[in-house]
Amino acid sequence: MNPLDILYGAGGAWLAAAAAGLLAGSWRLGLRACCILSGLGGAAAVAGGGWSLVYGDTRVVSPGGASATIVGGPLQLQATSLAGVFVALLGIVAVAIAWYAPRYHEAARGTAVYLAAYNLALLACLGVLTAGGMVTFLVAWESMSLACYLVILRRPRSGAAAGGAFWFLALSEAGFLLIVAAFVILSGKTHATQLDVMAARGHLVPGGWRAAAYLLALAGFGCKAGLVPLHVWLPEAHPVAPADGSAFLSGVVVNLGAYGIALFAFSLLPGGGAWPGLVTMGAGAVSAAIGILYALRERDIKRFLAFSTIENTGIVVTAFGAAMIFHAYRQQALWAFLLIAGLYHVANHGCYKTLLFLEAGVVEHAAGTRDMDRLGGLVHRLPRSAVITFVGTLGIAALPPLNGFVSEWLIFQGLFQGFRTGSHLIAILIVLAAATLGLTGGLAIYAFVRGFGIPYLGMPRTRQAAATREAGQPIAGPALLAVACVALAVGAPVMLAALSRAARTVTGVALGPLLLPGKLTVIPAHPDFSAFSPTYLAIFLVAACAVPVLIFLAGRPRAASVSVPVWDGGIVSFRPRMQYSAMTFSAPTRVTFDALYRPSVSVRRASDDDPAGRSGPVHYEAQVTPVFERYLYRPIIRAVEWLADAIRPLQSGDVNLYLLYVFVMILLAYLLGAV
Amino acid sequence: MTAVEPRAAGTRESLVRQLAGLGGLEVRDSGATRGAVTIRIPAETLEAATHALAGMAGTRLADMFADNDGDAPTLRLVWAHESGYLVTETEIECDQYPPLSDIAPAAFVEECEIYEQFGIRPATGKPLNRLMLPPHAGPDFPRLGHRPARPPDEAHAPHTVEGQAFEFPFGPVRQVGVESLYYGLVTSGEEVVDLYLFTWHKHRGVEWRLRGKTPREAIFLAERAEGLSAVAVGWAFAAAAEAALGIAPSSAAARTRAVALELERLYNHAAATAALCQATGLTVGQSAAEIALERLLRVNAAAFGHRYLFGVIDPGGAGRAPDADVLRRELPGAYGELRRAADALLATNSFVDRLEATGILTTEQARRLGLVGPVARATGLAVDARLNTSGPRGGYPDGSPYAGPSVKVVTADGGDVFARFQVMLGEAAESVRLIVEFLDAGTAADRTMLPVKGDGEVGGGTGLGWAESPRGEVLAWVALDEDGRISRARLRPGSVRNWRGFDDACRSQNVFTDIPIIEASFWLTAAGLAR
Amino acid sequence: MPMWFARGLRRGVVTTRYPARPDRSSAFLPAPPAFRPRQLTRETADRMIAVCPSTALSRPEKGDGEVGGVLVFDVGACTACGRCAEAAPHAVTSSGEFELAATARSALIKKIPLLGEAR
Amino acid sequence: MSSGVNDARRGTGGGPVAQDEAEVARQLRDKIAAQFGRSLHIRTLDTGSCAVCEQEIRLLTAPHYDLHRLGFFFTPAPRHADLLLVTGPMVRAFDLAARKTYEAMPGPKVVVATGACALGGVYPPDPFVHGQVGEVLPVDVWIPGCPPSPLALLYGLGVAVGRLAEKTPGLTFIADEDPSGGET
Repeated sequence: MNPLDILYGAGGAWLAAAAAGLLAGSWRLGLRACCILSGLGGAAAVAGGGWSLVYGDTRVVSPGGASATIVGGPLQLQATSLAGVFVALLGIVAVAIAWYAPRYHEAARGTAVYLAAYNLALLACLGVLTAGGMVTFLVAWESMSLACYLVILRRPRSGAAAGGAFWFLALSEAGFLLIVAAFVILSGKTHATQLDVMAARGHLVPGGWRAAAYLLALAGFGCKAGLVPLHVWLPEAHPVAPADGSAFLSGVVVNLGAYGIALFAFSLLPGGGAWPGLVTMGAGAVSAAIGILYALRERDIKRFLAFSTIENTGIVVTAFGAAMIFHAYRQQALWAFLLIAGLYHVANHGCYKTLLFLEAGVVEHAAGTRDMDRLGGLVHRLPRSAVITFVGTLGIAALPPLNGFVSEWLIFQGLFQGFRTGSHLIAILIVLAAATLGLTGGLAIYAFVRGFGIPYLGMPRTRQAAATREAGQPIAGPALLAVACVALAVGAPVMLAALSRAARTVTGVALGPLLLPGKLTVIPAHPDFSAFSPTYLAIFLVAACAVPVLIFLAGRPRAASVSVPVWDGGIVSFRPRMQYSAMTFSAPTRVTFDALYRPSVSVRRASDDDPAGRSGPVHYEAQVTPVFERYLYRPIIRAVEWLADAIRPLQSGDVNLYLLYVFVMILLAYLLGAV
Repeated sequence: MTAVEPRAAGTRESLVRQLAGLGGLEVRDSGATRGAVTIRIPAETLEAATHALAGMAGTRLADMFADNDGDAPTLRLVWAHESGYLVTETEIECDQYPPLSDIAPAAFVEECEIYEQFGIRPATGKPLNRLMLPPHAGPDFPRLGHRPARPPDEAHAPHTVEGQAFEFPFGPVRQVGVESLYYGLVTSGEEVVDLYLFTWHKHRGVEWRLRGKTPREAIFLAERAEGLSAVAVGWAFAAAAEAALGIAPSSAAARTRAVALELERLYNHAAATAALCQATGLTVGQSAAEIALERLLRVNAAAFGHRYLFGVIDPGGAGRAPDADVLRRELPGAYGELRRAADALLATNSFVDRLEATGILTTEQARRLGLVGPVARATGLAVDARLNTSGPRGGYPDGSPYAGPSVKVVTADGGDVFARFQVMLGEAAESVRLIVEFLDAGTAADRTMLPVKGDGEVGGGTGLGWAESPRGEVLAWVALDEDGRISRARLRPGSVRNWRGFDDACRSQNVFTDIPIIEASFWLTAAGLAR
Repeated sequence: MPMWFARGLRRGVVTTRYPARPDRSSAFLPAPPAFRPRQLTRETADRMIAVCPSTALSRPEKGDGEVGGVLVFDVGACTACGRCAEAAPHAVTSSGEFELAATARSALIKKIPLLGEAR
Repeated sequence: MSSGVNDARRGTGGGPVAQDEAEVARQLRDKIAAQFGRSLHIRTLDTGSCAVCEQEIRLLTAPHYDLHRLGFFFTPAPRHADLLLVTGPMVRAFDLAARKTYEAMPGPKVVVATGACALGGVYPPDPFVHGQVGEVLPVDVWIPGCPPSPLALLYGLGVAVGRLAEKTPGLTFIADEDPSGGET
């Protein structure tokens, strides 16, 4: 009995769920059944993943004997501790969505197809995480991409959906080719297809090939992880997918990109100089900063969250890159520590980002729009969603005492110990990355004050938003994730203990005792640097919040409190346009980071078009230039189109011409065979 | 900072001669309004005439108002010209008249006011601004004329904000110790996109109250239309009444008024300096300026018996004579305080930097909107009612008080807050010089009792009066009926003009925190605009 | 800033000691009138009421309809414009009073007996 | 809504003054002295003045008068204000803003009508104005003057918090006869 057996169960459940969804998704009952199965699979995945964290790695097995093949390659599976983190995350997300979906989707034909695709995507993700062999991995990876493509295409009629799905597919395929190339190099040099064997023979790969393979893998998985400039699909695909679909994309699929990078960086190709680490760290830091900066210019909640996903994976990748650098400088402890921190952030991000996307779906359902500047005052209309979203927001804004704070604190502690590399240049670069993450963190708080305050606080900006009511919106799923966020914060020491074991299986460094000397206190890799206890911090902060309440209660009997309207300067009446909107709130960043945004401002005033200067309606717009789409991707698309035009003449439709092609081919083959 | 010598004060005849040169305009000084050239223009040629006058060199639309003696309201345009004022009268039979603000944009504020008070509007579909009537003003709300056919709300444009901006509501209850005023401040979060103004909170119906009063009763309210330029408004009103009655104050009384007027300018500029320091957060500078201000006010009290010079102006003469010794003794010291504070301020970079390139108005804007006072002079326009020395009805016995000591008009370029500040400082120095000259020439309180019905030739009449307040040109137009009571009085303090420039100045490339500075540099009152 | 500090030191203290000590500048403040009842005939009173621009002076009716024998002076409404003094110099002088704040409106309404009226 | 004191006086407005008002105001001042020690925060309200009263009020903080030495402070937010310094004849269009300002103040609160306009001297009641502040807000202290000089304002504030003795009831405005003065 090992974790893999449980994961078989999960896979089976999801397969069944897919079938149930496809056949019976059109009926309410079938839809429920499908979601229940999917949820059971999720629970099994949580169990299996969690167990494999502490269980250690299983050897590669070939279910159904060596004869079992998958598209020509042997079907090889394994359960590793490294993957265990992601499997557990996958499970939690699956459970939450299974709890959420029945109330979110209406029973219909489209839903049936969607649910089938979604459950297959879950299965494919599990396949990626349990793949023990190269072929299995690639097949699972590709089928995951295709399934996700269907998930995004929930509403194929709309052009936007088609466009978003296309962006996703294009970058997935590009990434897939790079990954294939990386694996081919690897297996070619190690003469192996099993991942564990590859890892064991990793030292055989000569430096140049090693670097090439790693960079290919980084770029390939970067497409999924959304590293700038390969991130463009996220803001396009997330808004068009259903809420739970985008939650799944951000919560799991994007993190699988990070898994791939970790797989290559720590398991398959460890070592190999500092510069791959520097490249990784740089890519991560840049992604984090640019991600959050673009998030600040979005008023569509889901696009906003998508950009914040880019930021978070950026943070994770930065941690991984720094870890690689430390490894190159023989700082094994920090190597393992930053791996742990990165994995922890993956888990946290998976939880709160899924939560926020699910709640975005709730808001969209209830208020009929995702545009922050058309919402407002939802805290009075969707109180329960507001509370849950608030927990998630605290988490993602990395504010104590929630989980985001813990993992980001760990990452910073790791980066701040860059001086241990002994090289000044490297130390400076690492601190530079830390500074970038610092800026990112600050902007993230700013962004999520906005992301929560504008839609939920204040007064409704449209009649539609004012009419929003709480009517059967799904609560349980997001609530589960909120609980998970709190647990990940308060139970950080336990989580870290588990992760340290996972890290040991990869790095061979036993960090457990050093990281956790007991008393629920965390010490980042070196006892002489710093320490803190997430648990006590949480308890203290909650207690601190209680103090003013107690004072209020104590002081109550003396002065009878009176409630009067908000002081408004004595104007006749407040209008919704008299409050901060999402775009005006983030205007200062637009001014500060002018160079990045290159905004184009257009103003229409009644007082301008008339010499007398009569007052009247005002219209103000500031559009941000989509730099990457315009200056990077548009040329590529143009080139591809040109190429297509160029090779069209080959397809003349003339049979004789085609026979000629065949003949030439055979001739060439013979000649090559002869050589 | 430059100083303009006054032009040779042209005579009324020269103005008429120039007017005769204009096409499409038969000129005959009906003499209806004493103190100015008056020509009647039929409604159909009003538009052409306005074109001609607006195009004429050196003219500026100074005011526009209506009154309805009889049933059809009469539209009066007051044009300022270097050689005197010109009043055009036009009977408006229907409830519409040509859109004059398209020809002379300066007319816009008055178009709005006339619509609210008399119900006649320019013949254009464009909306008007809300000026004095509160939103809840019903049909029975007292007006000077007939009420609008349609309720004003229909004519007023809605202040809707779209796109990535929001309206920052500011007022009517604002900081401590400032007037009630509402800004609709449309901002994108940083820069000021647009700004509109509500002052109807302060509309006290002064012009409405003046009807039926004798000039001497009325001056009491006229002074309180804009208390911070009580002397200027009072003088303009008194001069108008005197012109209407065909009398003139003695030169000594006129000089007394002039002394009071310059004292008023002094303390206002000191107050504006203090306000500028407050707006820029320079508290020490504010204290220094306030010491000067308080000392100047005490000089006022010691010399005229009132800190704000109420009651100095009296129709027919001057209510009080200044204590010349006190002035000679105290004024240099008090002004020295202001001078020293100003010098220290000009040496303080953190202060000057906030002023430079803030709230810029171009000369073109100033001319287009018919701005007056330091605001206009800071853009290089030498606009100053003191230059117009042709007194009421053939002038003062021996000329206007300003005819003798040639008044230097201080102007500056740049049109920003700093330019305004410099103009104010220059004018303060000039005022002190003038006061001394006036005192040397001799001042006295002279209360010629106004002739009223019964004692002789005086019947009704209409007259135009003007004075240069610290905020710019004040105009008053008074029509007296047979027994010397006011049938219609028009008061136009400088604030009415310059508030129009204020929103333009705020709109030009400024951020939030510049607005208090710009407001301080304009140093206007809502009381004067809303009246 | 040091420049300002030095200026302040050189300038010294200008702050009044009021209310602890009287302030000399109060001598120049306009003050409401004080009346001389001996000079205050009915027609003098009416002359003053006629010129008073505010509602400070009045002669309310007695019960039986004819105008009463006291001059009612509302200090609160008085603007110290001095027109009454000008209309009847012999009957009016300045009270020189500026500390006029009251905690009851009624405390600001004074009855001045006219000449030859029953006090 | 507000302090019991003001509730009690709400209805009376500022019209014909009941005799108990002085008594009520005294209680109020005691309450203020008790609750704020000797520090008082002032918010001003312009209900249609001619801008001169505002100038005098601004001068209260100027070096010559320096309000702060007496423990008085200006506060921009009525939320923090104990005393409302009202100028102007209470324009009717301003009622809403005036009420809102008053209600935004925490009790106990003092309303001081400042200047002849606010006391009903300049503008008679008509469709434009109420004519005096008392018509809308429950006035506790009246400060005459047009404008009341900073010294008069200081005295009025002192009276408002019961720190200075009120002289007005004692004043008769009857000049001591001097034989030289005019005809007999």
